[in-house]
Amino acid sequence: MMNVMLFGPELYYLGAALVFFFLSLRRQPQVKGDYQIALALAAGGLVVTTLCLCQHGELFFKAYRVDLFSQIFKFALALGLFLVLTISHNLAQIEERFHAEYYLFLTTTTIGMMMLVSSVELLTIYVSLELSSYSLYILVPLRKGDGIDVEAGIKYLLIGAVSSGVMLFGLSYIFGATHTTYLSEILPRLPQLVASPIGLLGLLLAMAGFFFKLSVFPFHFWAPDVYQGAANQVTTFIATASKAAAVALLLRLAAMGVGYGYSFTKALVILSVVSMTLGNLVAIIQKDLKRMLAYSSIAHAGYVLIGILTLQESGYIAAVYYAVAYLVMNFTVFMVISEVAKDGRDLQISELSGLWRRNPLLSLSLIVGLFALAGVPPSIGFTGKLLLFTSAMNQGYFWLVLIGAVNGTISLYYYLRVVYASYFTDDPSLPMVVVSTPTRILNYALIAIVLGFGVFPDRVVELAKLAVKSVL
Amino acid sequence: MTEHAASFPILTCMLLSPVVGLLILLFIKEECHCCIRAVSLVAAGISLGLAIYTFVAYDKSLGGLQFVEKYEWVKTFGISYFVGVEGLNAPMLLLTGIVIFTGVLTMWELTLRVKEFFIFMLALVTGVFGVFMTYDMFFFFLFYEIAVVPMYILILIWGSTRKEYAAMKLTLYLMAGSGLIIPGILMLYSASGLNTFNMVALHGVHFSPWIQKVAFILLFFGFGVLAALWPFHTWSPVGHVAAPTAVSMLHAGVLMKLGSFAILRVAMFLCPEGFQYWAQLMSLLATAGIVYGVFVGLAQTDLKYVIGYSSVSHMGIVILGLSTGTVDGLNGSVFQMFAHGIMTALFFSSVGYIYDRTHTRDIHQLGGFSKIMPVASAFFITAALCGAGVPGMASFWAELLVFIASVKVYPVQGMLAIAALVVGALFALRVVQSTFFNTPNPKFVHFEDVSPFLALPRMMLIATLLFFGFFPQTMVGLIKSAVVPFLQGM
Amino acid sequence: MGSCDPVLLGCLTTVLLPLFAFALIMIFTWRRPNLSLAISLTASTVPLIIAWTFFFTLDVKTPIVYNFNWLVSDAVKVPFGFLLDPTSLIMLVIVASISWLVQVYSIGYMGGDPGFGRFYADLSLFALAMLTLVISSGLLQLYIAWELVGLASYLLIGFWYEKFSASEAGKKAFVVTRFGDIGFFIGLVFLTLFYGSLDIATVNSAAVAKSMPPWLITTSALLIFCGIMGKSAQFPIHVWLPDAMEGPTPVSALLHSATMVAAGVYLLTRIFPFFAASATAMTVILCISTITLILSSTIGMVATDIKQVWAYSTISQLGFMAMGLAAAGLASGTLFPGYYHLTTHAAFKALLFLCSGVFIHHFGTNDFFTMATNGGRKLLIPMVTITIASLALAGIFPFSGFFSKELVLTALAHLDNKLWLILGLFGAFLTAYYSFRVIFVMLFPKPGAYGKVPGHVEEEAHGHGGHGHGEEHGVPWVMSLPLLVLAGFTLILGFCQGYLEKFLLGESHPHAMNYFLLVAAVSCAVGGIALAWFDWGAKNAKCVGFIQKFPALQTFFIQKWYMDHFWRWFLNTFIYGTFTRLFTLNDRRVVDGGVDAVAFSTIGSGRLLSFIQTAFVQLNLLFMVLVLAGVGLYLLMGR
Amino acid sequence: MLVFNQLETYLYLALLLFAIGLYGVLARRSLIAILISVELILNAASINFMAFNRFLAPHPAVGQVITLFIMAVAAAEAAIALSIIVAVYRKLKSINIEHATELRG
Repeated sequence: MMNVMLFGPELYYLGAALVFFFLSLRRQPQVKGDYQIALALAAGGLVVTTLCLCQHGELFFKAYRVDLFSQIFKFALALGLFLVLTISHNLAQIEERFHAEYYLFLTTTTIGMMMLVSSVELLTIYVSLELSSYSLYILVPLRKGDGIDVEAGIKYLLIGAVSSGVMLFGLSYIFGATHTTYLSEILPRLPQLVASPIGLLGLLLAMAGFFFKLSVFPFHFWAPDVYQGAANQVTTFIATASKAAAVALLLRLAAMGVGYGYSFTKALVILSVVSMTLGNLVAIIQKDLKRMLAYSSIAHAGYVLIGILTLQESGYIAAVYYAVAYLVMNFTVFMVISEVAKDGRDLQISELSGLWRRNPLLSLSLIVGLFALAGVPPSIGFTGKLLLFTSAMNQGYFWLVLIGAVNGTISLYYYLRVVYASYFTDDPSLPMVVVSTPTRILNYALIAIVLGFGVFPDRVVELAKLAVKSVL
Repeated sequence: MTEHAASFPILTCMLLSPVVGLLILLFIKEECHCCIRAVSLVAAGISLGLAIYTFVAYDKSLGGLQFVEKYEWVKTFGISYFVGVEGLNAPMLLLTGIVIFTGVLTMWELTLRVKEFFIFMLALVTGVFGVFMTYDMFFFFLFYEIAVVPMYILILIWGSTRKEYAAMKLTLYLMAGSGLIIPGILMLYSASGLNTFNMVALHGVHFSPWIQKVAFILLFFGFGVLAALWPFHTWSPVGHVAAPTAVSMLHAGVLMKLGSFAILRVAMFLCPEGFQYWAQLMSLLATAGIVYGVFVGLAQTDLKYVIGYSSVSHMGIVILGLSTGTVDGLNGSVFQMFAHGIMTALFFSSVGYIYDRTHTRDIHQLGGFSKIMPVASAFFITAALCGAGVPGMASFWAELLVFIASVKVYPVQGMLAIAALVVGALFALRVVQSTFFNTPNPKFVHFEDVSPFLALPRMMLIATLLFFGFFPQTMVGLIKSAVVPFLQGM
Repeated sequence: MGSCDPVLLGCLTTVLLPLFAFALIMIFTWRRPNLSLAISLTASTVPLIIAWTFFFTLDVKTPIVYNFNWLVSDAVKVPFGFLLDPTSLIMLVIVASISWLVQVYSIGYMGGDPGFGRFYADLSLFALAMLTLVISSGLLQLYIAWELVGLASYLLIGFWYEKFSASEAGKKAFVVTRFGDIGFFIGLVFLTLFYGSLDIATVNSAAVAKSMPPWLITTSALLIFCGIMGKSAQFPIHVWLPDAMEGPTPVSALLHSATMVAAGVYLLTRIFPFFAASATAMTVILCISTITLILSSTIGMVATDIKQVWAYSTISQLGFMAMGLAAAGLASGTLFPGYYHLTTHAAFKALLFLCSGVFIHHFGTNDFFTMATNGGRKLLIPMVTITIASLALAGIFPFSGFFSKELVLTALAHLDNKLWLILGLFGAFLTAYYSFRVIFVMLFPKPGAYGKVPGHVEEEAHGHGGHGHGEEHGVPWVMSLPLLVLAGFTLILGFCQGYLEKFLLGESHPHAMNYFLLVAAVSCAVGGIALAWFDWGAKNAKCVGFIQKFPALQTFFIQKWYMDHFWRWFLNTFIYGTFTRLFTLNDRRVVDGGVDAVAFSTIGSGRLLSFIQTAFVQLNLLFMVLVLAGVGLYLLMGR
Repeated sequence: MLVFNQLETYLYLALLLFAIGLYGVLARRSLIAILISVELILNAASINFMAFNRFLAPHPAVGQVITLFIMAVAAAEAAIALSIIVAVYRKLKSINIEHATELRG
């Protein structure tokens, strides 16, 4: 019985997936009905994850660890799913007969990520990673369209497959070097591992898979194409939930490890610097909003990496805080996108013009979201960034912080371009945007969260602290 | 520094009254301008009243930090909500109160997107108040950015000349500044090892000289950008020109002071040795700014450009005063921050009034306004004379103190700065002559003069200038009560 | 601080009443002429009474000093206070009386001017500033008042601001005097830093001077003298004063002849011991003032604008006073000669201007040849008084000018180098000549004969603000009363010499009459007048100055020694031409351009980097693998 | 010692396989071929696992279990990949990677 509670969320979503599976078998789909069911199930999932929040224990021969850390991330994932579903009421870009499958695969990938955040054994990690990825591979080309969707899908698949293959190869070396697949046994031996060339190679190759999810340079190539090619809602999910999962995985690896050695951390520093710089610089010249956000996500991956590579409790706390923050603020922006692009088209930045007139509330949320992403106070993003930098500085990464701060300035430029388009240009031809009452409430809630937790971060930080403690 | 807790959370109220006003505005209909104006005026009025109260009620003999409020905010990272008043920031709070209040009055005639305007303006003011009153570096920086960012929107929607360029330039420039500030602040935070952002606590730490030098220069340039420190000043004239009246007032009047105040409060306060090391550079840049500003201002034909460059020059005086590191110099420069704030506010409000009517700021097209609108021009001329350093105005005393101190410490720079005065006078009078004297431009003769109601805010500003011009001790005594321990702390 | 003390109360009233008047008029009543007039007159009458009562009743053998803290910073302490001693009392009386007279006079002169209220407000501002300056106890306070006086002068010169020349002149006056004040200010800063206090007693005390290094005293003395040069229009920055005549004539009478410009000389007497402590400084002062004297008298000879003539004569007389003081300082004499000349000069020069004002007001022109042709001499009172004043100016017995000039020349005679004396005499000669040139032209007009007078133009009635009044009505009493009063002063002041000297120095030494000098002086004066008579007055006069014989010189003088040209050139070349242009260019191109360049290069680099993201997924994969390999190599190396 | 009875052999073999797979992925233009190359990479990993398991793992089952899992996962992957490739073919009328070059920059 206890075990059931431990495995509660996963089981619940498994059930949900079954439900969707059966729904998808029907001849003629009832779009509305399916949507309501999906929403209800996602809401239920929220409840379940909340109930299971304080579980802790181990399953499947210690291959599966349930602790506050994993539970919090499961909650975050459930939240992400729920939020994505709330903006899925008009899946204009996905054929109606595929809606059920859309829900199904969203659920399965959620399961995969949930397993990912609490798996502490190489094989489990691999399997759950693949589970989460494969569903996404399918979700991307679900979109109607003129080819860029399948192109995005195939690119995603190829890059994903290659990097997971490389990771697997690396894992095999790790296994060879340590004769075990349990993180709890591998990570304490890290020093020897890093010392031996084969172990080092393995570790490096393994990193490929983990960084691929987070779209850290140089595993970022899928991000722009997929963000642009996939349907807005799918992009939203990729941009929010799956990032959180990836952060969780990396945090586990980092937190359980005992010192990766100087040069390895150095390499990580370089990677993080390159990703944030590259992401920000390239984002400047983007015209397609989603593509721009893809690059910004690359940059943000670099930021999160800062927190992880400090290898300090404060850094992990900051990273957790930032992951959750990123989920919320990024979602705010994507929510606006999918609300504005009712027909699910790819939004050019210029198409936001006159948003303050067409729908003031949305434009407000957009500004809040973007400023949060840019790290402008008083927002959750600002606080998160500052905490990250603080922890990095505590480790003496002065240049890292300096570069990060300068990058913040650069990023502000392209966020401001969006703000400019939405607030100061106006195109009378563009129609008004009407939003339903729930969406309006959602808007208010998001704004409140983004600003509120930016000014009163204490609660979240304390929670993150507990979570990290539970991992250490 | 001794701390005296507040019996009543007066500073928090001062900080929150704009926030509350802002929240109320969110739920007022865009159409009913009167309520919007009224609400924002009341919000501004409350904070002004409280600011005046703190200014008057601050006990000089007691000294130290007063009206202190302190709450744990984020334990893990040692962030605490810690506000207080001492001789250094009491004048700044007063300045902010006055400028925002008059600013709201000045924008009374605004009709375009009124609601948003006042919302963003109040947001900005919240930030400014916060910066001036907080003693926690985290909140300091937080408020600092809150104060800076709304400028972008304010300029972009309600601005005039080349506003896209100006707004983007200003924002990025200042953000680049904060890009330097973050590492500086965090350096001190981590080097202290106390795991606290509390400045008073950090002040107790003795940082290694190397840390101090690096941190100081980072903070100095980072904040200096906002203080229009030469050669990082080019955003300011452009920004002033583009910004709408009240925003120019707030911006030149208060925001630029944030920069210099922050240099004083954070950089000098926490890195005394760094200051000693870089003081010479500070004085050089400041002098360059003073001389440079007046000369470039001499060539401008756009009223607001002229004022913008005069601000560059006057802020140079502020920095010069800081760089002396003497009681006189600091008294002078804090006083100058205040005086210049009021003066520029007056400048911009009068220019704004004329510009709203004539829609030109080219001094060659304007002319003879003393005949067309005597009162408005009287306001401007008063400001111009104040800028030229005529006695009887607050800024005269400030400049006097700064100059004497600077000649004492840096003879060459000091004398150069003094010599720049004559050019300053020349360009102030040049503008006054070509705008307000000579024969009126027939295009503009039909415009009516400032109505008594609209004259009210300008009157308030002039009254402030004159009051502190005649009774400088009220201000200097207060500032001194903080400066002396400040310098002893260094 | 016993505020019940009547003397203190008096001082405060003297200073504060005009302030209130100014504020009241400026804020409330500037649209209401009569009310403003009433306020302003009250505010100038009371100080007048106070001043005279002080002068007669107060015993100031030991100076009466009041000091309150105005501003106390660390090293900088600015007291606000009053110092009543003979020097300040005499000046106080002069200022109070003349400003009162001028205010009365202006009732008639400015009557009906749209800016009537503003005019009186500005006059009150001036009164406030000037009175504060006179009785201030510290140099810093004096400096502040000094600046305020400059402000008042700026406002009053540019009173008719629609006239471009007027506003230009106002600007010029302010900026040029400011130019001098820079030196003054720096000097004060030096004193503050070294002396510690700017209290006049301290600055004057010989003991302190002893303790200071001489270079310091010389430097600061010279720096302070820069301020004096500006205010008292000494060469080479005298150029503002002639232009300042653009202002209404009462203003010229009050500010630019009698009181304000005398403030410089007053300062010289105020801290005379301090200056006297440095011989070098005194020599420099002597040279400059002598140059000023000669320069301005020569220009005065050829001016055709009556106010210009008096303006240059003012400059020359100020130079003369400065000479007297400097000479006294060098020859360890007393400050009395210079100061006495200041006193008498104040009276007769104000008188001269007021009279000219009457003519200008009447005929609507400044050109005295035109006045003469239009029958200037018909105006009896002005004509008589102006003649008296000119006699005084020329230094004819028994008018006040005679005595004061005599004293100054005596002081000059005490110098070993007699060159100064000769130059002084030459100056006196010129003075007599140009003043009587005016008088004779006015008295014995020869219409038609003035055609070839350089600078004189026949066409008429530019006037000032359109004040061409009809010929018919005579001179209103408000305008003639001050003339008579001043004429009275001009007559009696000469005989008050002993009394004044006693009052000023405590004891009056009987002057050993130097008969040679006396003769020389008188002959100079008479010679000048005679020459003027032959040139302009006599029946068969050619009505051309003797200077006509030297055309080069004449043009040189008419071009005012090319000083204006010089300054204009200086301004254009250096201020506008060089610094402003360079700095502005630098600002646009280098500083701002640099910033923009950074921004654009950032964007460009973004565009460049975006090529990494090719459309061929395999290239991306290759890149990925390569980077991975690179990192791997790095790690293996770094191990 | 027989050459096929020592670890290195298998490791080199796996490495070779991995290299081939990688080369295929980077060089081949047909999606199917690329897919096959990916499978090769996975197989290389499996060989590693088996080899390590055979020669120096404490617990003899682990490697085999992993390999089984890899097979299953690879199968799933192939299925998904093929389905997407079919979709690609439907829309682009080609399975040549060079024709999927819309998204860039």
